[in-house]
Amino acid sequence: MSAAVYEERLERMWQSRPGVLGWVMTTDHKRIGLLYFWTTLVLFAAGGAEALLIRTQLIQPNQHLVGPATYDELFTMHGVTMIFFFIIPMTTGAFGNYLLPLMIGARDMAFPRLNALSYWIFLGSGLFIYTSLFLGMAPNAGWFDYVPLASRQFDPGHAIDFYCLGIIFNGLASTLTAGNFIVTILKLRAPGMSFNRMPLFCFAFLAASWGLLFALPSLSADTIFLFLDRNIGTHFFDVAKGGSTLLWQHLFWIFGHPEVYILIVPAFGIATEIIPAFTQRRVVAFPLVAVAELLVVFIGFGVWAHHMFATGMPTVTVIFFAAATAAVVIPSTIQVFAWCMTFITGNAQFKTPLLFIAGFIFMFVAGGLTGIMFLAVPFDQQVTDTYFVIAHFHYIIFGAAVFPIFGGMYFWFPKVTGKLYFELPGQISFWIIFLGTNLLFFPMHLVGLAGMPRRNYTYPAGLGWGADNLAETIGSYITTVGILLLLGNLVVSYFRGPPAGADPWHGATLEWTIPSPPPEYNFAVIPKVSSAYANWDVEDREEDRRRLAEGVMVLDEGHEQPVSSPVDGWFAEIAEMPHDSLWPIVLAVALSVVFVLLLLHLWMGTAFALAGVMLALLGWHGEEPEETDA
Amino acid sequence: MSDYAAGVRRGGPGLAVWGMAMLVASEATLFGTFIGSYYYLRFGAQHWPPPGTPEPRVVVPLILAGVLATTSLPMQLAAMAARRARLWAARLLLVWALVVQVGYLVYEVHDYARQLQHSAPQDNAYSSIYYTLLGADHVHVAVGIVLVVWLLWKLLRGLTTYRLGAVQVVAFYWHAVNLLTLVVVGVLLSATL
Amino acid sequence: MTVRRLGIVQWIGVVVAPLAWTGQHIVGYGVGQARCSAAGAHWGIGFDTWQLAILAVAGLLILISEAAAVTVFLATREVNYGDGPAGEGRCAGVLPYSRLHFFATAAMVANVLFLTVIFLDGLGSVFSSLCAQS
Amino acid sequence: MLLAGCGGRQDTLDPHSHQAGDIANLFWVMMAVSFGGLALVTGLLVFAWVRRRRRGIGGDTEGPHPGERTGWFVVVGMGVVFPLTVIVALFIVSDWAIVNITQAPAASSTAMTVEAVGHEWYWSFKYPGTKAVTADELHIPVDTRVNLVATTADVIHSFWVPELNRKIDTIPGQQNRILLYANQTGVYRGQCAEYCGLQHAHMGMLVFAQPEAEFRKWLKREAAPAAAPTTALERRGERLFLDGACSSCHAIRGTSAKGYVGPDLTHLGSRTTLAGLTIPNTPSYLARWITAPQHFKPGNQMPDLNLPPAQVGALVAYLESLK
Repeated sequence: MSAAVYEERLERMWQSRPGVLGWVMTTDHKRIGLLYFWTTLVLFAAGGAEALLIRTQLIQPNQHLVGPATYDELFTMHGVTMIFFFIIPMTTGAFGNYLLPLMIGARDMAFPRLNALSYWIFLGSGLFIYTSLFLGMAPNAGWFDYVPLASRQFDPGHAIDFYCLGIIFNGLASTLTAGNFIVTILKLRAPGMSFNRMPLFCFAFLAASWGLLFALPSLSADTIFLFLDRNIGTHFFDVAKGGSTLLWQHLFWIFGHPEVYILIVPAFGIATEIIPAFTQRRVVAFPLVAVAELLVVFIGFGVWAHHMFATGMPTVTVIFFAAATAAVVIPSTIQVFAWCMTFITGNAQFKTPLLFIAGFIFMFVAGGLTGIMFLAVPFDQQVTDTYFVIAHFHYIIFGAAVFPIFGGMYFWFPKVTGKLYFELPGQISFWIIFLGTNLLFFPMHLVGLAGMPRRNYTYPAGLGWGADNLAETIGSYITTVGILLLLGNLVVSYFRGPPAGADPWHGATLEWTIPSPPPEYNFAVIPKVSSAYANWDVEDREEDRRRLAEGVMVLDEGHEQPVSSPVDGWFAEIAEMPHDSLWPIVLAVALSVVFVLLLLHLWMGTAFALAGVMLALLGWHGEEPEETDA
Repeated sequence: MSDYAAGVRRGGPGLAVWGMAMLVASEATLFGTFIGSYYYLRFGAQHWPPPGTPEPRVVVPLILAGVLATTSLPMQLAAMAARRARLWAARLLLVWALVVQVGYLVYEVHDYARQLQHSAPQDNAYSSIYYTLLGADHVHVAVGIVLVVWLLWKLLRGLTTYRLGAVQVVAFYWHAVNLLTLVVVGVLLSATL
Repeated sequence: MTVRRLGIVQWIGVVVAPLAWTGQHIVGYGVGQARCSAAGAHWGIGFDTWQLAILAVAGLLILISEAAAVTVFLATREVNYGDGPAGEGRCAGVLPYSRLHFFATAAMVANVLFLTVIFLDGLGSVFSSLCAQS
Repeated sequence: MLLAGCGGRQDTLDPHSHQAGDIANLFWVMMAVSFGGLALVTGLLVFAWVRRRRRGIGGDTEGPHPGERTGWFVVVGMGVVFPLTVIVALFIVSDWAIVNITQAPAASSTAMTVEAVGHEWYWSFKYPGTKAVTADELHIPVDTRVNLVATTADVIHSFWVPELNRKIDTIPGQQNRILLYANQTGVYRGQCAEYCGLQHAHMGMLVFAQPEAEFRKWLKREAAPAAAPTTALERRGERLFLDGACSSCHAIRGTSAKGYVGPDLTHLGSRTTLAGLTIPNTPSYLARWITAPQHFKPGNQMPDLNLPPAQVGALVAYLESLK
């Protein structure tokens, strides 16, 4: 038989239902990735609109565009949206889902139906928390939601309950995704892809997934405590009854700081894929970069209390977190210099994606250096809760997390759509965004040092804050223009762009070995891997073609997927992957009902809804892969 | 089908077990956070438990936790029996485990209700964390029982590789829950020291 | 040294140091938290003794870990961290040297970092005035 | 229309104490080093841009990788050894040395104690050992080590006067302390730095550092009960205050007004600002404040009372008489 015949068989085997039902029931990681992409893009727009309102309110002293109540809701929702509903789902949900299986030579995630469930839960939680905005009871105590301000006494009504439940609900989705990624990366790598031959992208997502898996429970516990305090009358955070308000802060930041690395490490992963492609050179010091991506998350678990240096903890305890904060710098410096040296020793071509990565390195170093300053406890205590901190973490989160996301959008656009984007508008969009963000965030350093605190809905004149704030607001408008140009470019390219072919960049990893857009079965033949830059190992790719012609390792008898050993990628067995299913969305709907009823204090109803959840699970596990009794 | 067919190795920790390992890891972290909070509050308190709040009983909970822990044995045996395709053995071992587990839960829930008559989570921070931690553990036991029941129901209709995986996974879950229970009981009893 | 043994040594190099730091970080912070808390003030915790003790233990473990990493690194020096046996199927049978080399290289650098940190906070907590509010 | 600057500034880089000075110097050093680092990395990127596109896409990606060895040296040297050294040095200087200067002062090392209590949304200041209570405007003697105890009446606030020292949060159930020291007479602006609700933005404070004698005089007057009203208008104002809604929230020592929701007004007339530095303390502003507090500070605890202008006038006359 010829290659075409095998491909045609796989096509029939893996094709999903036509039309809407195909999307509702899909378990295809590529379709789920796209669903994530579009959803998070919408939420990004929402968070961006909130940011623009904030900046417009602060354009000059004593403005009253929005009142204090609205302003508090705006900055709370901006934080919650950008962190929980844009960056995490965009990196893990969209990029990770779409690309990870392609990079490790797999045909899907380890748990495809769980993957679909993650998306539908994420969608439910997004709708849940944004309902609060339209009901005029949006969370208003900041994304950090400190007690006692968030306690029932000082914040009656449903705003904070929306926060607690929304966060737990969303955390559920992220936890499932994280577990799914970890198992996928450890077990579904193409035979031969031992740990040292795994693309750096996968190290980054492995690190981020471990981070999510171990960080989120702390936040869940915290929000559970708060929900109980508010609605049952417990006293976890009630000082009068032996509780502690600092307990909230500790639990929140035990999640909250690893969170920061969870946001940027996937971006590192994206960078470590774009750089080799546009320098045509393997990343310098591969093992150090790989371990750095894991280390930054691991050490990130030990720095949480540096968000609490001003709470009057004993110096002897503060020391530990300052030291960890010092340590967490090194993995980043390792990566920065590895990237730079790859730029230099390779032959860099500054096309749009690489421009975004260069910009990312600049922003990341700038933000990282101010981050180092926070290990100096007295200085931290001086500038914490001022705009200096906002400047720092926006350089990190916008500069170091969102820039690579934009770069990645351009980089993988040809793979996903089969079209090339237009280069010149792409480069222009980069320069607009780069200048805009620096104009937006750099003055925040100055105004922070000049003493402007965070979370003020307005500020008096005469303190020397006016000019900086004006510049920031203008910068925010410029940035918006750049982002719109970027999206416009991609939309137009989708319809008018020239065909891209399978491998327009001579990319390094396995996704470039298959057609664009990838077929539903991803790989007609499970690829042979003997380095982390598989697409550059010419003889391996020829071996693949030979195998396909001979039908070796095509696995076309059902949804077949090889499973390999976690460290050395030895071929272990062939797993039968599940087919499309309606149960994920059913289960997600049932869960949404649970959370709505909890919000309304309908405890009996909640019990019934939980029963519904169980029935859904029962139905889910009724779908067994057809096979004979063992 | 080439050297791969030769290399095919069934068994070992399959994907399902790995999945359960992820769940257990995240649940264990959740309990770790609860326990951390317990001691954080404890350090901040002059008297623990506060005056007027009864100390937890020591003997009975310890014995019960020990008894529950023994169910790890039948669960593991059931998994092994299932692997050897001994369907009836697996079913009986699961029933053995189920009886003990249900007995444990019934008593504990009754005891939980009894304690609530003397002190409530609304009393003070100690009671809040005490009842939350204990309740969370009971919920995990209850979920485990549901899983075993579901497993038995599945096994009524024969054994498949899928169901074999299910038995292994549920056994894994129970080992974790048993360990968890021992830890939680130990933490709660540390208040009496 | 046999490949199998090298494999074990490599994991010692990778895993022990991070765990040592984790332990020192949590216990060290916990001791401080306890010693300076309402309840712990009466417990008579010998703060400095505790800190120096855990510092010593952690330091020792990390040195062992580093030694292990160096051993594996030297034993596999001739291979590059990327190549090595194809490792397809069970046929390969041996651990890929490249993997050993990869992890050893990474661990050698990481462990130095952990060693620095534990000395910074271990000694720092001893030098700073006990339970003074920061 | 609203208050400009109000005397003091709150610039972290314009220190007026040993503590703030050390912190500022620390910053300048760190900033210098940081700019060096940023310049280095930017330089490397520019260098890469200068020697870009030597072979172009599809170039030889299989063969040996030129400069791998150099790369390793740079990564280990500039990426590990150098930053580690710098960071260890910074850590020792800031967290072993300077932290001892900025942390809570030893009990014996201070000359006097002041209690700062954060409320939604104003500061009240007490002088233990005297009856003096004031709001939003803290007076301290210059060149004197003052032990400031920061507590809260409700949520978490943060006491922060950047030019004198770093900030300290007010945590429920905690008695946090910092050293307050001014090496020069003058007015220093401060502000609540921890988000505390609707009017977090209008929770400013002023610290007046005065010569010892002047301070003693002020404290003596501040500790005394309110002077009895003299003119008929003031007496009418007092009656309105005591019989009306005012006294249920505000206290005026020496009268029957004992409210504790709002600030103590015993010597309101001696203050330069109102409502957490929102407006200056002039009769006209006070009148407008009493008429429409929600206009200046939406969401604050004081309701719009819609008093007739005549009554407002009387109240203003009385309150401004409380020097």
